[in-house]
Parts: sequence; C-alpha cells; structure tokens
Amino acid sequence: ATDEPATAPSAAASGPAGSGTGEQSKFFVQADYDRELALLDATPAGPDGKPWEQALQPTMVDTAKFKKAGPHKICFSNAGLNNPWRQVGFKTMQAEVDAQRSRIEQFVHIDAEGKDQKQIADINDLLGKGCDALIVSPNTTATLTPAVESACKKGLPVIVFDRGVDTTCPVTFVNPIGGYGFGHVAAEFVSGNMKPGGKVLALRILPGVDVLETRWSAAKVAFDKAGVNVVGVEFTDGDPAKTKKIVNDYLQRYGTIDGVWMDAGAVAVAAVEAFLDAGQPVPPINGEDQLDFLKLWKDRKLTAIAPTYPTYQWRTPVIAALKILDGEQVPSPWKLPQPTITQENLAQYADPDMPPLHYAMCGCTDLPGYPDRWK
Amino acid sequence: MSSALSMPARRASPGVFVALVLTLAIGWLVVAIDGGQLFSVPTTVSLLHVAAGLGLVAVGQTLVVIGGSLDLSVAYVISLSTLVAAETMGGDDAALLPGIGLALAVSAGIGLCNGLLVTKVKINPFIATVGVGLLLKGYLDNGYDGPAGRTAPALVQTLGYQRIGPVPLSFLLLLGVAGAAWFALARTRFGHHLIAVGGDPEVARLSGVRNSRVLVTAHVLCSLCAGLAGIYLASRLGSGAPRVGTEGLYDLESIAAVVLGGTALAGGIGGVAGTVGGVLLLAGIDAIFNQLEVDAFFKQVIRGVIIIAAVAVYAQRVRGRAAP
Amino acid sequence: MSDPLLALQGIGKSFLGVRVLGGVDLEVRPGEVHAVVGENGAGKSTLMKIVSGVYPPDEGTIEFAGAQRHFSGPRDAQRAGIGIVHQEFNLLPQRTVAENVFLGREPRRRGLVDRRAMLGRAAELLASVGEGSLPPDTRVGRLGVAQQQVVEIVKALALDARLIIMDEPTAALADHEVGQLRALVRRLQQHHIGVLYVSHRLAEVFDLSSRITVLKDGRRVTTVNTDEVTADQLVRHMVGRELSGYYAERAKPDERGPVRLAVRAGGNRILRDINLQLRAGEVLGVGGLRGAGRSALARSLFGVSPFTTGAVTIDGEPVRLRSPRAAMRAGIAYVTEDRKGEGIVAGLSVLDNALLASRAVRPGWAGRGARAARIRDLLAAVELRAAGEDQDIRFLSGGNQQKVVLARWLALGPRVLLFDEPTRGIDVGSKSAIHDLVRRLARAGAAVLVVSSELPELLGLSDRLIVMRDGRIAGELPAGSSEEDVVALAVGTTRESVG
Amino acid sequence: MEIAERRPLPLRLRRFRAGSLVPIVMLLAVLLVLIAVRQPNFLAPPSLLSFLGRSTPIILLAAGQYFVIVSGEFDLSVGSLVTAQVVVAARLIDSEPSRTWPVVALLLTFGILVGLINGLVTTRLRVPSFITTLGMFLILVGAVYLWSDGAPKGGLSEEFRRFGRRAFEDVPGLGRVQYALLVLLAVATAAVLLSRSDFGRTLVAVGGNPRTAELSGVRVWRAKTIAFVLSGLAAALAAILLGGYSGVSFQAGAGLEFAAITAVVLGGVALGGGRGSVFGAMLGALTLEMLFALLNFYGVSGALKSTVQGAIILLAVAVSSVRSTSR
Ligand SMILES: Nc1ncnc2c1ncn2[C@@H]1O[C@H](COP(=O)(O)OP(=O)(O)OP(=O)(O)O)[C@@H](O)[C@H]1O
Ligand SMILES: Nc1ncnc2c1ncn2[C@@H]1O[C@H](COP(=O)(O)OP(=O)(O)OP(=O)(O)O)[C@@H](O)[C@H]1O
Ligand SMILES: [Mg+2]
Ligand SMILES: [Mg+2]
Repeated sequence: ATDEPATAPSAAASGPAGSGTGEQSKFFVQADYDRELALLDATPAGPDGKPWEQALQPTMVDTAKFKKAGPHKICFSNAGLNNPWRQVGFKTMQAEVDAQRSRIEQFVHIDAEGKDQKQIADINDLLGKGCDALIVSPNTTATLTPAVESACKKGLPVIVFDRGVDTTCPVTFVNPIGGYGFGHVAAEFVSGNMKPGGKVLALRILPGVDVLETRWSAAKVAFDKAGVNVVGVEFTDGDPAKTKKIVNDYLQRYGTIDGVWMDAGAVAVAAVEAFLDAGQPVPPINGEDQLDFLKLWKDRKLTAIAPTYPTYQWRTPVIAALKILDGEQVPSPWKLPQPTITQENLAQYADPDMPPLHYAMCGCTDLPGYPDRWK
Repeated sequence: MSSALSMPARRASPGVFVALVLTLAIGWLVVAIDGGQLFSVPTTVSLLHVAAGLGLVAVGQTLVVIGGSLDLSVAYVISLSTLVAAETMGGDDAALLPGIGLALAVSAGIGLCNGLLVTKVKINPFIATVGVGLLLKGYLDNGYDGPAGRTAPALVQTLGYQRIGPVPLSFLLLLGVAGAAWFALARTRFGHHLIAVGGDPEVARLSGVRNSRVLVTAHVLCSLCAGLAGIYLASRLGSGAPRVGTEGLYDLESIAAVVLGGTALAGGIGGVAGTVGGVLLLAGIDAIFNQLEVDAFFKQVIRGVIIIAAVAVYAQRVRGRAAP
Repeated sequence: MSDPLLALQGIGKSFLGVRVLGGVDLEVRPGEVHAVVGENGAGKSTLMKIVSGVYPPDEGTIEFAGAQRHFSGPRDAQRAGIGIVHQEFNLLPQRTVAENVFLGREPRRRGLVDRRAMLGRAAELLASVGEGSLPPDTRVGRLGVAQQQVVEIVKALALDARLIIMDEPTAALADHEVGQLRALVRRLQQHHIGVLYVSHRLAEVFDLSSRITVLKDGRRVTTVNTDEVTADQLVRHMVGRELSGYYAERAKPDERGPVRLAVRAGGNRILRDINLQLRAGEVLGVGGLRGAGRSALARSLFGVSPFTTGAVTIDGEPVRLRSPRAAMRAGIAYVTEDRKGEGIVAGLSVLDNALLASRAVRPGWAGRGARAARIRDLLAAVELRAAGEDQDIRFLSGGNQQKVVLARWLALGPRVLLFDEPTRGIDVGSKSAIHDLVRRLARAGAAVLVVSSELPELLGLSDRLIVMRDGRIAGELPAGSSEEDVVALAVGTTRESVG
Repeated sequence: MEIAERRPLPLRLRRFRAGSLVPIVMLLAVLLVLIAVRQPNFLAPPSLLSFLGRSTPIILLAAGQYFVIVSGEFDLSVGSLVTAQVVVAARLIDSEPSRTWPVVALLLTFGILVGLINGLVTTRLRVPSFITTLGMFLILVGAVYLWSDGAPKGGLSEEFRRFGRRAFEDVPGLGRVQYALLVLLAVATAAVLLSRSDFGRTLVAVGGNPRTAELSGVRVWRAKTIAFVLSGLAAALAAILLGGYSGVSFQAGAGLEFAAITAVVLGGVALGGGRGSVFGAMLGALTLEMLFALLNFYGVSGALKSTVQGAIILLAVAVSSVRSTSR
C-alpha cells in the first residue's frame, strides 16, 4: 500500500529580483502581485454585508459529484492555534459550525501545532475517519502539497483556506486577496503620509512565512517606487520587548524615524509605545485589525492604517463545504474581499468591550455566542 | 533490594515499555468509548510516521547522552539537512544519491564541529551545541525565506509515503537505525567505550580508551541521525523546510524521549531500545489525544507531567538500589 | 643476567608546583618481581602511573623492552605491553565483569566485539586467580570490595602484558585470596613477565620479591636484594628514623575523663552489634582489614548512614544521629577518608573551605568578623602552609588540605572527633603534625576516634584499640599491643574477645 | 628539602582561573568601544541609563539563574514562567487599576511557588533539574495557553505597566531615571550581598561538591531549593518589569531561559556549579544585551544576528575555558 501523492509537488515559483531594499524575495510572483492589486479595487459578488460569503471575480466550479445527503461529518486539519489570529479565527469557525448544527453532525478538528510533518500525518489520519468533507489550513504551502493531493485522491471534497497549496486538486481555495494587497496598502499609506525621502523602519515577524513574505515583497515594490529610504528591516519574533528595543536603537541611530511599516499587527502597539516612551512623535504606521492597536490609534489619534487579513475567512470553508455537499456551485478560487480599516471607519471597528488581542474583522457579530465566546 | 537487581545487567528493561503498553491500552479503551478506533490503519500510520521523525533524532541523541554529552543543535541540523537534500536533488531522481550523500556529509561536519568544541576546546556541551545551533539558525534565517528545493520524487514515493501494511518505510528505517545503534552499543568497541566514557571518563581513560575520539564519533553519529531525520522529512514534505526542525521542537523532545527511555542524562546508563519506547510513548500520547481531539495545550501540560513523573520513578528506583 | 625489561632513569614529577618525585631510577628484569615500598605519599603510585602512561614524567627517561618510550597515554603503554592494577579501583559499576576486564581492548571477531570470547576469556582468567565461581556477566557494582579487587587484577592480566604493575593488590584481600595471588605472581614469573609490586605488607614483599626499591619523599633511598635485607632495616630506610619515640606520649589513665560517647547494640545494613564507649581525653583506634566496616562505623556515628538499631548517648544524654547535621549539633565532627571526594570543595578558597561547617550550622551576618578571625587563628594553629587564605584549596598539598579540613571542624569546638584515615596520602612532615594535633585535642578533653589502615600509626596513636571484622567489633586491645595482635583479630585467626 | 618545598602558583595563572571576571570585563569593554565608534551618543548618561533600564529584566533573570547554576543545577523554566506571569497578570488585572498591587503580590508568590516546586522535585524526587525544569516549561506554556484559550485576555493597568515603563523625570544630572533602574539597583545589591552571605558561599560549596557540603552540615536539598526559589522570584520581578515595558504577549518570555543561561556562562560561572560570581552573571547579561544593541547599531541583517551571536558566545566561552584548563 502507499499513500503516495498523485503528482510530484511543484517547486515554488520565482520572480524578479533586485531593488533598493535588498533582493526581492523568491516568493514574489509578478503575475500574482498584479492580480491582487487589481482585486483591491474589484467589487465583490455575493450578499451585501456578509463579506465572508462574497467572492471577487468568481469562477464557479461544478460540484455535483460531491452531492450527499446530510447531516455531514466535516473534518478540519488545522496548521495550529499558536497565535491570537488563529484563535479568533478558529472560534469564529466553531461558531459557524454551531450556527449550522442542523446540517453538521460532527466536526472533527486536529491541531498540527505548527508542525508540517504532524499535519501530514493528521491529514492521513483524518482520511480514515469517514469524513464527508475535509478542510485544510496548511502550515506551509509547498510542504503540505503532497498530503493534500493524497486527500484529493480519496475522492472527498477538499477545501483549502488561508495558506494555499501548489496544486489545483482541492475543490476550492478560500482566502482573502492576500499578502501583496496587505503589504501594498500599508506601504502606500506609510510612504504617502510621511515626508518625501524620509526614513522607514520595516518591522517583520519572522523570515520565511509565505504570507508575510508576500506582504514584504509588495511593500518593497511600493517603497522602491516611492523612493523611500528603508533604513532597516528587522525581525521581531513577535516579541514586543524586542520590538521596543529595536525601535529605540533605530531612533538613537537615526535621530528620527519617519514611517514604520509592519508585516503583521502583533507588535504594532509595542512599536508605537517605543515612540511614545522616547517622547517622539509617532510617525505614520500600519497595524492590523487587533483591538489594542485600534484603541491606541483612536486614543492617540495616530496617523495609521490597518489593512487586514480578515479572520472571517474562517467561516467561509464551512459554508463552502456545505455548499459542495449540496452539489451547489462554488467559486474556485474563492477570493474574499480584504477590507482596510482607515481613519474613516475606525470608530466602527474599535469596540472597547472586546479584548485587546481580538481581531475586529472577525465577521462574527451575528454568530451564536457573540461576544462572550471571543472574550 | 529491588527485584530489578536479580536480573542480568543487560536486560534491565526500562519501565517505559510498561508505560507504553498501559498508555496504549488505556488510550485504546478511552478512544473506543469515545466512538473511535485508535489502531485503525490511518491512525497507526500517522503514529508511526510521527515516531519515525522523532525517533531518528532521538536515537542519535541517545548516543551523545550515553557518552555524557548533549546535542541541542539537532533541530537546526534537521532543517539544514532537508534543505541540502532537497536543493541538491532539485526534483531529479538522478540526483537522489548525491542529495542524500551531501546532506549526510554536511550533518556529519556539524557533528564533528560539536564534538571538537566539546572535547578539544572543552566548552560545556550545553553551550557548545546551543552556540552551533545559533550559527546555523542565522544561516537558515538569512539564506531561506521559505521552503526551497524539491525532493527527488523517487524518494518521496518510497521513504516519504511507501508503506508495508500499516508500517511506513520510514518507521522501518528508524528500526534499522535503532538496531544499528543498539548493535553499535552492544557489539562494537566504540559502543563499549562510549558507555565507559559516559559512566566515568577517568576510568575509561585509564583503561586505554581515547575519550575525545569516542565522544567526537558520538557527536558525528548524532548529527548523522539528525541529518537522516532531515532527509526523511524532506521526503515527507517534498521540499526542504528551513524551520521544520525548530517547529518540531526536535531538540528538547528528543532529549525528553531519551530520558523517558531510561537513559541517564549524566551518561553511562541507558540504551536505544528504551529511547524507541520513549518515542513511541510520546507518539502514542499524541495519537490518543488526536483521536480525542484534546487541546494541544492540555496535551503539552500532560507531556510535561509525564516526563517529570517518569524520570522521578526511575530516580526512586535507582535510589532504592544505591546505598544511602 | 638478562637485559632489563624496564629501565627508569631520573624520573621526576611535580603536581601544581609540588615536587612528588625526583631522580628515581629503577630496573625490572623479565621474570623478576620487583617490590616498591615506602610510606604513604612517598610517590609509589605516582611512579607506577608514570610507567603505565597515565602521567608523562616531567623529567627522566623510560626504557621498555629495549626501546626508549614516551607514552602518550594509558593506551599507549598497554599496547607496549604494560598492565597495571591501580591502587584505586578503576571499574564501571554499571558494567559487567567481562566488560570491565576488557574495556579498551575488547576482543573482536570480524570487526565486532566478540562477546562469547570475552565471557570465555574472562571466565578463564577468573579461574586462574581462583575466582572461577564468579560469573563474568555479573555487574561489578554488585561485587564486594575483595571481588572488585580481583576484577582489577584480572583486568591487568587480560592484557597479556610483559610487565604487570600491582599497586597494593592485596589491600582488600583476605588471607586465602592473598595465597591465590601469590601463586599467580609465581606463574607470571615463570612466563618471564616482569612484576612491579607495591605493598605495605612487608611479609608479602619478602615472600614474593627478588629485589626491593625503597622510596621516601619522592626519592629512591635504595634498591636491595630481598635476601640481603631484614624487615627492620627496610623500615628504617622507609621512614628514615627509628619508629619508637615518634608518636607523642599517650594519655595517662587518670587523664581520661568520663564516658563521652556510648553505643549500645548499634547496627545497620553493614554493622552489627556495635557496643563501644569513648571517653573524654582518650584516643580510640579502630583497626581492621579493608572493608571490615571501620569507615562504616565512623559514618554511622556521624549520621551519614545512621544506625537503624541500638542507642547512642553523648555525655549520658540519648542522641539521635540521623544526619551529619544532627551529629554536628550533638558535638561530633568527622574527618573523612575520602578527602578529595567529600572533604574539600575544589575551586573554593582555603578560607571558604575552612568556614564551610560554621557557615552551615551557625550562619548570620553578626559575628562574621569574629568567626573569620577564629578560623585564621585555627589555620595558624594547625600550621597551614599556603600562599594565602584566598588560594584555591586544590593547589594545596594533601597534608595542608587536611589541615584546612581540621580547622573547619575545630571551629565548631566538637566534643567528639572521628578521624577516618586522617593521614592517608599525606607526607611525613604533615603527618606528624596531624598526629600531634590529634593528641593535643585529646589532651584538651575531646573524645577521639581514629580509623587507620596503617598499623604503626594506629598503634602509635591510640590509647586503646578496637579491631573490626565483617561489620562487627572483633575485639579490643590495650595500648602497647603488637601489630600481630591486631592482624590476628582482623583476619579472625584468634578467638573473638568481647569488645 | 627540595621535594617538600611548596611553591605558590605563579600569579598570572591564579588571576585567570575559571570564574574570574577578567574575560567578561574585557568583552564588555570591546563591545563598548565598538559601540562608541559607531554610536558615540550611546555613551551619554541618559541613553546609557535607558539602556540599563530596558536590560533590567534579563539582568534579574541572570542573577536568579546564577544561584541555580552555581549550585550545580539548571533552570530552563524561567522563560515560560515570565510568559505565564505576564499573561496571568493581564487576565487578573483586566485593566482594573485597583487590582495592581494584589496581583503583583500574587505574581511574586506564584514565582516563589514555581521555584519551590522545581527545587523540591529536583532535590527530593531526584529528577535531574534539566528534566524538571523542561517539564515545568512545557507545563507552564501549555497551562497558560490553555487557561487563556490561546490568546492573552484582559489587559495590564497603567499602574502595573509603570514599573517597567515609567521613570522619574528630570532627575538632576541624570535626566530620566526609570523605575526599573531602582529595581535593578535594589536587586543587584541584594543579590551581591546574598551571594557573599553565608548562604551564598554555602551554595557555591554545594555546587562545587555536594558531598562535602552535606558532610559539613549543609542541608543541600534546602540550599538548592532556595536557589530555585530565588530564580522563580527573579522571574516574577522580570515578568513585572517586562510586562510593564512591553505589554502583554505570549512572546514575553520566549527564549529568556537560554539567554539567561548564556549570560551566566558568559559571566564566568561554570555550568555544573561551584564557581562564579553573581556580579559576573549580571555583567554577562548586560554584555549580551549590549551585543544585541551593537548588532542593531551596525545594522547587521536581522536574519544574520543569531550567527554573530552564536559565534561571539562560542568564542568568549572558548577563550575562558581554554584559559582555565591550560594551567
Ligand atoms: N594528581 C595529583 N595531583 C596533585 N597531587 C598528587 C596527585 N597525585 C598524587 N599527588 C601527591 O603526590 C604525592 C605522592 O602520592 P602517591 O599517590 O604517589 O603516594 P604513594 O606512595 O602511592 O602513597 P600510598 O602508600 O598512600 O598509596 C602525595 O603527596 C599526593 O598527595
Ligand atoms: N554504600 C554501600 N553500599 C553497600 N555496601 C557498602 C557501602 N559502603 C560500604 N559498603 C560495604 O560495607 C563494608 C564496610 O565498608 P567500609 O568502607 O566501612 O570499610 P573500611 O573498613 O573502612 O575499609 P576501607 O576504608 O579500607 O575501604 C564493605 O564490605 C563495603 O563493601
Ligand atoms: Mg599509592
Ligand atoms: Mg575506610
């Protein structure tokens, strides 16, 4: 017997390189970049006010062959629950499952704890459990591809979301516009709101996470185009103390920093505090839709923006799975809109009652158990 | 005097196997009550795959720990090895052997470096291997921003996914490596000398053992095992992954498995069989908790408790044996 | 006369600036048993270690089997054909007899350790020394001291060496075992194997050897043909003076005070039926063979491995000696036989070592100055010779280390002092200083118990003697008894008297 | 007589023995010079003070770790303990200023308790401290994630945060003096005094030779347990300052155990116990922090930092170990 995948995994594509901010990441793919930037302005199709059911420029696929009478057993192989974003997302997903209880008999969740090889084993494991549909949120794109392919071969509908896989075998791939959009929006804002030729500090979490890499590569393009002086690209490990120290040292080294770009919002508050504690004005900065940042932004009247990687995307795979099991057409890929929080709509999202690490863009206010479940 | 004393030295079987059987039996029961099947083929396959990865590292770690040393750089060696293998292969079956060879050679080189730092420069193994780990981390962080290279399809199809019944090839590889390590410890001079060096370096030296050489060899073998684990992971993942070793916590988990298996951190006592038992125990706990969909964090708490408790039990037994 | 197998010339060695050997010449011919004698600390073991490649000599040359040798390590010497039975055991308790015997040179077949050959040869070798009943796959940790000594000897024999060094091989052996060893040495001789034989037991030396080299304070005093020397002459060579008058005067009976420490029916895993009384102002000697339980007695009294039965009183008060701390509180002090392993803390200064016990039982900021001053006085009183009180204790000679340990205990003003091999590995000068000190302490009213393997010391120092055998007190002897009296009790050839 | 003559050791060798402060002071001096070349204004009192302030948590951890290491043990649980403390504090305070002091008291108790458990399991159950504290690490991380459902909840009050974040403004001659500096001063003084007290000296003896210590009346288990408690207490203080400095996050204590151990070894304390000074350990921590600042000032690529760090650590430890063994 063998669990061998149908086709060999394909290598990650490579793109153009070379710019003032260092070599372009090998994750950069020009075509994807162009497509994502175009999507930023596209009008979504689908029910109004429910972005998790909307799709951008959808191409529908037929799913009749998966039609099956309910109630269903839906299985989910999760990359991990090791950060607040995934926690909020997963709670949202569970709430969605609860909302659909009449149709979902059983929801099996296995947490890979951020380990590629465990997730591969998990997927294999789930294939033996008689699932009607399999949802996968891959830990790493390239490395999970073979496992997802072997799942497809079993003939059950596979839905991938968040990070993708290098194969088209899943019925659909759900995710928001993506990293290029995020990085681009933030970089445009930072470079557009600071003094021309000013100094930007780019704070990144970790090297080598594809979602974050695409964000940075898009920002790089934007900064190079705007002729911004990126004085440093530093990794913070998501550690606020480290972030503050880095910002402090850069302030000392350069006197002032005129803009801060971040590839994720986790340490945005720490970065802002570093400026405040040093008695310096907070320069244009981007964060994410985490409430501690939104609150600080509101209180301190920052020049800020929060592109999002919305956690409501955790609802969509469940919805997609049920549609597929109904034999309904679904968009593939399922591109979700990716709203940005700006000064204009800040008040709408900065809910003071939610915990500081909650993500405002959870699309969860209509789900059962809100808000206690997320507290 | 405990009954363990009356057994011949060689067969002082570590309690880990008792723990393993109990855990699996209770786990099977609880999972069955929960409506699942612990020993279904896919679950067994998954369990054995998890065990194979950790096991390869832990077997190597056993060697250095028996020698009274320690290797905390294995996680990075694993990551590096996946990359060297996958990049050399570049998805081409023709480059399969060079890929494996190069990955093992690089790993062995790191092991040599660890060994020399510990024996010749006389840096405490903890600091020496953490330091080497940091060097490698910098190289990986700087050189790679994500998976790279492509494992030869032939390797993916065999080592990565081939199995015989419910037993993956990789687990057979682990058994092979563990067997070889057991054989090395029991039947080669190197093994006898390693146990002696770990037990009492001065006695070993006076008996004509070349301590440094033995310990360096152990470090090289440990790194080779980590390299092998890397090759296995590359075949599983289809490409090189610069963070797979650290994500898997292979450094600390391998030491935990070694200690669970009854090998003393101080060196000189222990064996590979116990380590394999320790690995299976950890993988078994994983599988059971997976079946029960137990929270990963709760699982971690349980792991911590089990590790401490198991070692405490060994410690009491040893104390019972030793003089007051 | 054949060419020498081993020829040493002008061998010298220093440890950390302390010269322990100088200008030693020595020759061993094939088939010769050459004895090396000398006091504790004379440098015998150091010389043997140099010959067996453990230490490189600082000066001098080693010629072996007709070629000049510079051994890079024990392995090198083994390869050249030199085997050694070390004075201290070099065995791994967790490994089997066979594994220990062949450690470093396991027999191989097709590249692998040949376990069957190993067990077989080990069994043969054991049989050849009369221990055929000992299974070679027993773990060494389960063996008694005597059997471990046999394993050590077999380990050296396994080499097929041309020269075998035995550093006090009989110290742990009973008489019949000594007989086996004697036969063995004779056999080695017949096979033209040279033997270097270090022993304190002069009878053996006269029985076995053809020549004797006497070492004193690291120098060779003389080499003599065994049949041309008497025991008295030999002893004079060893100590350099007449033994009588060397020890301080003993306590007169009226100087002995009331019973300070009394044990009734004390016993534990090692000891049985221990009944003894120790008076203030008295030095009680404890004799016996290695492994007889002398140390065990001292350690029981100090609460290290407490008595599990019986009762102990101090000055009439019942005490429970459950731990060293409890014993200290009862006024007991203990100078261990294993100075390196449990007497000093290497890496710490002289002062810190001396203050260790006071700090442990009487901590506090107040009185620190007075305490340190007292320790300095004590260090001066024991005539410590060191570069300074901040010097790392491991750079001191054994005798001076011992003085620091003594100062540590004296600082507590103990009522009972237990000395276990107080002069082991200590040079002559320091040794008599320590003897004087012991005596002075007794005169000052302390009750002193001295365990010693050195009969002259034991006999010279004690006001009264008890001799132990197999964990019991085999008998008691008055001051002025002879070595023969002690040995007879120790090996059990006389009827037991009541202790 | 020649043989009996006892020559004192040459002075040079004694001065450089293991545990001496010479290597760490030299390393620190080199780093200071390198920083001064690149960033002269770093050496101005205000920026130096602020650097010292932000380095306080790791210095405290190094001081705590010193006591454990010098007694011959390891404490791998401090990083997770810091994280746990910060997360617990946020959840319990829940942005309610009035709960600050009770929670501070609770954190200190919690730190002591964890240290006590580490100590007792290590000494009474005879589990090697590497395993005890590794297990504790897993338990604490798991438990705190479990308790907070994977995302820190609640928030720290401004009162709580001020310990690590605020300062006395406009102190004549010095400018801003962070509260953390006062904590540092107090703890450093206490640590140095403690290390020179009877307990501190006894602890070194315990690490140097537990048998000797036991036979000299030292309650070895008790001394080691107290060392673990001190480490736990240091972790609690570090957590209060770190939480104040940077707010609540799961990353608060990540990797701090290795940083602390590295700092202690850099400071000349021997792993395995028996040698070293708490002052050296704290200098080691300062050096490590300075190394990170240096890398920031020289703009060493973020990803390459660990390589430089690893190389310097290996080099520094190698130099002092070769010195101490080449006697
Ligand atoms: N490794 C060492 N480091 C420092 N000093 C040492 C070392 N080995 C031996 N010495 C010292 O050298 C001297 C000679 O010791 P050695 O062991 O050779 O004496 P010995 O004649 O064998 O005595 P014994 O009869 O007690 O066995 C002693 O003072 C001892 O303390
Ligand atoms: N920890 C122990 N466990 C088991 N047996 C022991 C232990 N310690 C000593 N023994 C045994 O107890 C007996 C007495 O040992 P002890 O050390 O008291 O002898 P000793 O007369 O002082 O001899 P020496 O000090 O010369 O070796 C020996 O047979 C020894 O093997
Ligand atoms: Mg000797
Ligand atoms: Mg003794």
